[in-house]
Amino acid sequence: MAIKWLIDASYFVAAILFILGLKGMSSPVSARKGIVWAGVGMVLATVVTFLTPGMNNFALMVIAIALGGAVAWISGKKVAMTDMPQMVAIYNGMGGGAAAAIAAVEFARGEMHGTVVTLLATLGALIGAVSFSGSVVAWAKLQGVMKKAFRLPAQNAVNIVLALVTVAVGGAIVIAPTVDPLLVVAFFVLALVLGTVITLPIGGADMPVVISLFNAFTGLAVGFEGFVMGIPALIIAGIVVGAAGTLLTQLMAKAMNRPISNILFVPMAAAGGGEAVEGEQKEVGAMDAAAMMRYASKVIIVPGYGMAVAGAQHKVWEMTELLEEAGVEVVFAIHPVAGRMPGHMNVLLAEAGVPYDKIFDLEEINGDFAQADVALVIGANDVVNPSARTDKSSPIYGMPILNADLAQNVIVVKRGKGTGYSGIENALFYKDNTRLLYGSAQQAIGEVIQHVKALSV
Amino acid sequence: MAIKWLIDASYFVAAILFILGLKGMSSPVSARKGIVWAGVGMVLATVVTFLTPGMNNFALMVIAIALGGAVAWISGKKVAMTDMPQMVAIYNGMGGGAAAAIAAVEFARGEMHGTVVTLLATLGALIGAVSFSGSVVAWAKLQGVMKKAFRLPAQNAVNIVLALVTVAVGGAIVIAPTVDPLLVVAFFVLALVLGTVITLPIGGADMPVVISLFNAFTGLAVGFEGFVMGIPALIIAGIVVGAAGTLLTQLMAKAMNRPISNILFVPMAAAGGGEAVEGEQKEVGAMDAAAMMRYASKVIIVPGYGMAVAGAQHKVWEMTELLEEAGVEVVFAIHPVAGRMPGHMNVLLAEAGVPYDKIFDLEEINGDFAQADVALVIGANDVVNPSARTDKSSPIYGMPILNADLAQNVIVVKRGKGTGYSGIENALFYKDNTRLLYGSAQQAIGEVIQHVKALSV
Amino acid sequence: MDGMLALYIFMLAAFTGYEVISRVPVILHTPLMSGSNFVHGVVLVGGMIALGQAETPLEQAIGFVAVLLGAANAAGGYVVTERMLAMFKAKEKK
Amino acid sequence: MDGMLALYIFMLAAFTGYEVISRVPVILHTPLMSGSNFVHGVVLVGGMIALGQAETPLEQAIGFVAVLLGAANAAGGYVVTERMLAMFKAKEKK
Amino acid sequence: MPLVIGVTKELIPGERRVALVPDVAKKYQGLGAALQLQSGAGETAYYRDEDFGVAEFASEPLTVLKKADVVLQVQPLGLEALAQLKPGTVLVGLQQPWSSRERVDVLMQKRITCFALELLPRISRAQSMDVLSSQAAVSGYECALIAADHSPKFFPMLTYAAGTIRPAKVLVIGAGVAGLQAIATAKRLGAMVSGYDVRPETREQIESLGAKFVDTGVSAAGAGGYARELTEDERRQQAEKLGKAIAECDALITTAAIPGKKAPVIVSADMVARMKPGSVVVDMAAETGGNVAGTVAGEKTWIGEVLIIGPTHIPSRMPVHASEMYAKNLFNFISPFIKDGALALDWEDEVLSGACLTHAGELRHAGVKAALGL
Amino acid sequence: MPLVIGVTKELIPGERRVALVPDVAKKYQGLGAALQLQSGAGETAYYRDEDFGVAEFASEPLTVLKKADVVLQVQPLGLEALAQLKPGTVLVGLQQPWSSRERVDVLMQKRITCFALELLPRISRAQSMDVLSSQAAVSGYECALIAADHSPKFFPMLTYAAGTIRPAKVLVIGAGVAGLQAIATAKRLGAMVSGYDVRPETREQIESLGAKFVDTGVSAAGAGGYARELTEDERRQQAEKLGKAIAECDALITTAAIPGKKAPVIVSADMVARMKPGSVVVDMAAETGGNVAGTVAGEKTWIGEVLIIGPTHIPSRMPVHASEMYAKNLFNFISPFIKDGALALDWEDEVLSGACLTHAGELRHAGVKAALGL
Ligand SMILES: NC(=O)c1ccc[n+]([C@@H]2O[C@H](COP(=O)([O-])OP(=O)(O)OC[C@H]3O[C@@H](n4cnc5c(N)ncnc54)[C@H](OP(=O)(O)O)[C@@H]3O)[C@@H](O)[C@H]2O)c1
Ligand SMILES: NC(=O)c1ccc[n+]([C@@H]2O[C@H](COP(=O)([O-])OP(=O)(O)OC[C@H]3O[C@@H](n4cnc5c(N)ncnc54)[C@H](OP(=O)(O)O)[C@@H]3O)[C@@H](O)[C@H]2O)c1
Ligand SMILES: NC(=O)c1ccc[n+]([C@@H]2O[C@H](COP(=O)([O-])OP(=O)(O)OC[C@H]3O[C@@H](n4cnc5c(N)ncnc54)[C@H](O)[C@@H]3O)[C@@H](O)[C@H]2O)c1
Ligand SMILES: NC(=O)c1ccc[n+]([C@@H]2O[C@H](COP(=O)([O-])OP(=O)(O)OC[C@H]3O[C@@H](n4cnc5c(N)ncnc54)[C@H](O)[C@@H]3O)[C@@H](O)[C@H]2O)c1
Repeated sequence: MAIKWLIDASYFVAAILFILGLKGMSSPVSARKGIVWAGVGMVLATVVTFLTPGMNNFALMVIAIALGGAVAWISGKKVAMTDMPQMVAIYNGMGGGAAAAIAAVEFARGEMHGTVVTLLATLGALIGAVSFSGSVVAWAKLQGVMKKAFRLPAQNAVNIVLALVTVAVGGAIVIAPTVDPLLVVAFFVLALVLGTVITLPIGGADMPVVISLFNAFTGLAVGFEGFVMGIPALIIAGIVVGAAGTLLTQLMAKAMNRPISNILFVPMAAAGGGEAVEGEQKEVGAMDAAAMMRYASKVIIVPGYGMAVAGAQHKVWEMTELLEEAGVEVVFAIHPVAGRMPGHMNVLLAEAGVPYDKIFDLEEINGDFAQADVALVIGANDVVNPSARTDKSSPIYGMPILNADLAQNVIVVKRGKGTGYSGIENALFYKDNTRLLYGSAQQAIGEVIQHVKALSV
Repeated sequence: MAIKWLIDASYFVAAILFILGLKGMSSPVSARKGIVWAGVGMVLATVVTFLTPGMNNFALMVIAIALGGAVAWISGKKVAMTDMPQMVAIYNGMGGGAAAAIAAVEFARGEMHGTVVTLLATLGALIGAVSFSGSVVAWAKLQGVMKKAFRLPAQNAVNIVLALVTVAVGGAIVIAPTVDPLLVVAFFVLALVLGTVITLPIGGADMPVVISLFNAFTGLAVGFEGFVMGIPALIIAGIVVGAAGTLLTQLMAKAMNRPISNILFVPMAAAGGGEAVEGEQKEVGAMDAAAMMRYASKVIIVPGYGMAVAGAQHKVWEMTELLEEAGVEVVFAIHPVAGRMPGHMNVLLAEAGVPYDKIFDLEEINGDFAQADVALVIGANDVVNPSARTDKSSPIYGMPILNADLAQNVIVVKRGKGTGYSGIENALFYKDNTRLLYGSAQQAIGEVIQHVKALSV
Repeated sequence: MDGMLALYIFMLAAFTGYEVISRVPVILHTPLMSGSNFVHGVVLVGGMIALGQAETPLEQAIGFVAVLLGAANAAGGYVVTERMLAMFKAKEKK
Repeated sequence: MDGMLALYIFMLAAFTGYEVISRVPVILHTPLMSGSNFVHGVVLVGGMIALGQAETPLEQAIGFVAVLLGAANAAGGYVVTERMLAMFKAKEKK
Repeated sequence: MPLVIGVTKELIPGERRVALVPDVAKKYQGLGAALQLQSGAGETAYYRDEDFGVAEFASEPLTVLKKADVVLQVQPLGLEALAQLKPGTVLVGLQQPWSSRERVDVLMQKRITCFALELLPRISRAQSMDVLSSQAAVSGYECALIAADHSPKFFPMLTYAAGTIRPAKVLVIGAGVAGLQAIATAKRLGAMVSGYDVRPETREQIESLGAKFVDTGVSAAGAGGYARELTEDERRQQAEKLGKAIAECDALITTAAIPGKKAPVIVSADMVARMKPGSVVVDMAAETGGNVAGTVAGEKTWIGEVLIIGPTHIPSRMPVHASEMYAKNLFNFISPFIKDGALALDWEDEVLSGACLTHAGELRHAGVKAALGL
Repeated sequence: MPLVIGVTKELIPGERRVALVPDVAKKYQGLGAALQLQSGAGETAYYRDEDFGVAEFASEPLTVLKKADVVLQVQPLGLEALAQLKPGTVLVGLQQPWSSRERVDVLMQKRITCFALELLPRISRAQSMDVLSSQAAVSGYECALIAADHSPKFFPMLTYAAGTIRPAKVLVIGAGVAGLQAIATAKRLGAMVSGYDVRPETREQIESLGAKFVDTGVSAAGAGGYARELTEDERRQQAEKLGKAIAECDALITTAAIPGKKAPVIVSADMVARMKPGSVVVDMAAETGGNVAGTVAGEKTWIGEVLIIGPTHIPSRMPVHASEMYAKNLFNFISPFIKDGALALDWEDEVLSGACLTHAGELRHAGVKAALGL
């Protein structure tokens, strides 16, 4: 009894820690604390499970944990930062697989009590298996193991038919009075195929959203299996993740400006070309621009004619003050011919109250860009165009430029695809480390300000 | 079975509606929708309850509902806006009373199963009864029925002893194998006295916090009785309100800058004088200042020397722009001698980019204050001091002043109790419709901006 | 009712209550207090069931009081909240 | 387990999940995805119990897989999340 | 017969202001007063005779003075002009009360009721009548413009295609009404401005305009918003700290005056010598002797490669608005006592009596009495 | 023997700039060039001989001209001065190439390599050498100050104890480099500024400074950033709409020039007559005939009660910075061709060849050739 009580209490505490952990992870300020809390919950839950009365196979258990845990831990430690998304995918797939396997064990034991339980077990198995195979495909694609997007003829129809068949087989399992092993095997195979087929045609750019969706799936599957096994901690953790993951998927899709249905059902049409064209203009949202600067050590702002057109100087200065309060070093780099008259930027920055000791000219600052975490280019174009350095045919060839391109990251605020005074394209905008923040500078910087504030609580 | 199912489903829906309703009510944008949702949930829950199988006393039930509902509805409709807080108190007390009464019925029926249930029932009864009598006292004091704060000698000691005794009696009920009517009656009486005694010494200014606390109490009590009766809708609604109410109580206490323990335990010492002194300086938070202006039609800003000292002109203009985007008419009123030199305000407002057509001088604007919803006085003092009009002994007698005091509401931004150039007190700051927003103007207006933005989603 | 499940429900309901109002502006404190006051007016349902099962006159009397108070809580809470919130009638953006 | 209670738990857990992350900045989307991925690694516990109750070799085999996968989910999820979040080391205000 | 208000063209050369402008003229008429103007009275300030409404015009100033019951003027009337006044005439304007015993004698002798707006009590109510303040605002603005215009350098920072020009450093000494206005104007132009004053409360005021305060550790807070004179010791300390700030600046504007006294010499020849070539000094106190050693009133002098400008009649450089302000101040002072075309002075009024120099043959002002040794 | 760079005091009266400043002198020396200066060359711009570093000084300009391989100047040398140059000397500066056929003849004859910076191609790379732009920036700033200083009114809005003064209305015609700078400066002072130009793209530029654009519906976009001349019809339409804006303003600044031509008369006598008394007009184009009917270059004239100022040698009013900018522009132009103390002109360079007026006895510039009828 005491042990039962200890186990129950531990699961309860673990559930609370999971929730608090997720809550923590939703703000940059407390994110690290969040994962630690969740980790503590996990360890607690795992350890007390060993105490569960009437369990066998401890050796197997320990081996499985050691093996699975160690491999995952090491590969997780080693993987390059840029390969993180596929790692998340594969770990998530494993969770889905685990949920499906649990259902399989229950089916194998034939111990299902009542329709509801069977239904939940089957649902969990379906979702888990789809999430498993889908995640594996996602991983393979991102990792480059699988090179090309792969699309069946009548993809959507195939998807739907396959899904219906799988559900039908699942239904049969639920309805059947006893467990038919053949049916179960067929069901799992179908589910795994379904996950694969759904994921295959999806392009690399949309992958994070899909991974998030599978993540929510796995959560649900875990929750359902929790019901089946009567472990509330699983239910809570699973469902909370399921709900959070669903919201997160929506948010991610929204941030990419693509409805989820689009991603799942018309992947080639809309996003197909994405991977092929090298050097695209990559957009960034105000929130991420804010976060990039808020967590930078040094930001160099390059204002140009666009800042003048937008009359954004006051906002720019307000943002600067906020960043400085947060401990970021911010300075202004004025190009000799920024704007449309000598001193154009000076007039505006003075009007906004930017102190003179924050304003540097080209010669003073050009050496500093390499040390800057972010170069924020606000409505400047020609004066940061690298082709002035190398392209003899360019009308601006030979003009000294601000070396914004040498900064760790470049954020460019402009309204659209407009060119500058000289009317030429700017290679800076297509660089790997450049992100475009679209919008009139006044409004774009206004949004950045809001987010910087939110990050500085 | 179908009926049982219908009832359960309805309760489920009602619980969801309650949560959504509360969520809605926590933002000005959706607040009205929120109460309507919650209302729908309430009607649903009430109506299906009539269908509960095996119930009697329908006539009594209808009479009670009609009577209680009608009286409350009518009095709620009639009460003056300024008397709202005490109405909330009294309705809340009734909820607590109802919870206690339910427990009493259960005790009377002697049908309690198991220690846990009895424990919850007793707890609910205790909390409900305290909330009931406490709320009634709160109502009486706010309504003016009970005129004076009333404090026992060694109040805190009395409170503690009384509380301990009540809990002890409650404990006895829980432990006892059968219900002892005497014990139960004693318990209820003690609980009611406890609520009264706790509330009596609390001053009027602190009442809202205390009411909120009782509100959370009632929620808990309802939640506990829900457990006892096995109605999840009651549990959910009760506990959600309990949690929300607790947080709210904390927030309210924080907004008043008084820890809750202070309010409950040392009411006379710290806050005692509150009610006696007429014409206090009433503080306002940045969020409320923002809401007052955001939902105003016309705001007149009166800048003074303090705005110059704080260098807040840019922030002030930013706020103005935000308010105008939200449809508020905002203008600036410049007093002839605001600041410390002729044109002091002009220089600063020009620097911030305030267009000249928004700037009015005393003669142009003095007639408009009466039509303004809010006069926002930013670091101005002498130039809005009404004693210049009437008090012949005042050093500023005879100087024309801006009639900020005629506005519907006045918000004054200043750092503290500092006087202006002439060194005299300003009666405007003590007026009924004046609220002080403390802080250096730069920072205070900065906060207002944040909140205006939050309100304009 | 299973004690452990009850505890989970309690915990989750508490989280939910806390989270849904965690960012409430000061200006809404009073209306929200009033609104949550209304929500626990659902105690009326408990009162009804208690009264419905009441047998002795004492039980009936107390049950009657419970329903009466619960109904007053619900009805009064609604009206008062509604009136307070009328202040926030969404203004048309010009 | 009581179906109705389960439903309530489901509902509340969903609310809680939704509310706790409702205001997450875009920059945290990936870490949060990874973090929630870690949280459902608790499936490990389910796997352990399933394996603990397994009797036939088939059951044991599947159970073994369940634990293996669950453990990998938990361990990998933690490491990856932790590494991503290391970016947000709280900077000292100067 | 209604009260006759007389206004002449100013008699002193270089004075372009006028004590009455059309807008204000209409207000006097609204109170029932009649106007007696010299034709072309507002000419130098670009106000035309026809805009003054119904008024009688005379071509000779003396005609105006003879007829008027109340005479409004900017600069003090000379002895000759005073001789033309009817006995008992009310005279309102700047009087330089400390400067001439002779004129005071004539005023008493002719029983002129003379109000000297320099004597106006500096209380809140009287601010709208305070010509010193309003004219100081004009002067401060003008002096900043003079400095910018004469400086061989840009005031603002300016990045151009071949380099960057750092902003000029401007130092303003004396942060009264004029000094603050000069600070604000130089700041507007983009200069890096510092300010200095002996009164410690000016630190906050200077900073409220976004300028820096030069701290010397000397305070000379005086009564009624005026500064007191400094001791020799204080001067030394001030000089040392100030010297450094002066040597660094590109333009220096001095506005430190002590009413009724010679302006203190704050900037010594030595300090000027340490200034950079091409620096400009505008000495607003030139008319009362100057704050800078070497200032010549009304002239531009070079000390080495430093240009020292001692402008006089500064508000006259902006006659339209300076006159408008002056005329409104005067109206606010005297109009409360004009009712239905008649003058009824209320000697209980502390502003009126405080500003009175002579009345009914008496010298009324204690300070002036003491200063003139009467 | 190293390249000798010669700089004299400017020979034209009223010109206070100098083509070399100490900072730039050091850079030439860093490239191995020797300096031959007239003593006191920088005097009028407050640069002292001793600051120029190691240089040879001569008291006579002609000595300098005789010795130099490269001569830097601001204003075109007169015929007498040109006569002193060694054949093959490189001459860099403003040359007014269109104005004098005689001088071009002498240049060809003496086989002078003459660079006229007026001819500099207006491409991005050449911006750092563009003296027209840099000097126009100075002029625009100065003209706004002149206008403010001469206006009898406040530029900014000003609320004082007895009332409020509304801000002055300033209109700037011509929104090139100078016009924009004038707009910015007037704006800084608090005036309500509008701008007008025939080139439609200036609307956005004017608005980017917070000023209003006066729309007349006439466009005169020309090649290379210069404006073309307008047709008679366009002028009429422009005149009508502009007239209204002019009548409303308190100060008018005109900066519309067409390089190499007489400035267009944009403001007619009739428009001036409709201006308010006390208005001020600053005609920056005075030197090339003026944009305003009635402008006299170098003088202040009154048309009715409107003051028209036709300033000349405007950049000379700010010699320190104008010289600095000018000298840097020149350095950026010529220094790429100085290596190890020797000059090696690269005629492939489009900027160098584009700015060349004469070389090896030839008139190289097609436009000038055509203009002079050669
Ligand atoms: N300083 C001088 O004296 C002078 C004189 C004449 C010419 N120039 C020339 O002007 C150029 C100056 O370079 P620059 O980098 O300052 O400007 P730029 O090259 O003209 O580029 C301006 C950029 O601002 C963006 N923009 C315009 N309006 C905006 C708004 N409201 N919000 C956000 N972005 C906006 C435009 O892109 P979108 O349209 O996509 O928004 C454009 O890319 C140089 O080529 C220089 O040679 C200078
Ligand atoms: N305009 C002129 O030419 C001129 C010249 C000389 C004198 N005066 C006199 O100056 C006065 C002007 O009146 P006024 O209403 O503008 O100013 P004021 O009466 O001097 O009042 C200034 C107010 O601002 C507050 N304050 C100071 N610093 C602040 C900050 N950083 N943030 C927020 N509030 C701040 C002060 O209260 P806290 O300390 O509590 O913050 C004070 O109440 C008149 O009496 C006038 O006669 C005017
Ligand atoms: N309360 C009112 O009604 C009212 C009205 C007008 C002016 N004032 C105040 O009176 C004060 C004086 O105004 P003002 O413009 O007439 O002053 P002012 O013309 O008398 O003197 C100009 C300034 O020079 C300073 N000064 C004097 N000797 C100095 C020295 N040796 N070194 C440095 N500075 C020196 C003075 O302190 C003063 O600030 C101001 O603060 C003004 O705001 C008040
Ligand atoms: N790309 C480059 O490298 C470069 C370098 C310098 C200047 N520019 C550009 O060249 C343009 C001209 O500059 P500028 O200052 O030398 O011009 P400018 O001195 O030749 O002329 C001044 C202004 O007057 C205007 N104007 C001419 N006739 C007019 C009329 N009848 N009415 C009204 N306005 C009239 C012109 O449009 C011009 O804007 C500017 O836009 C400038 O930015 C470009």
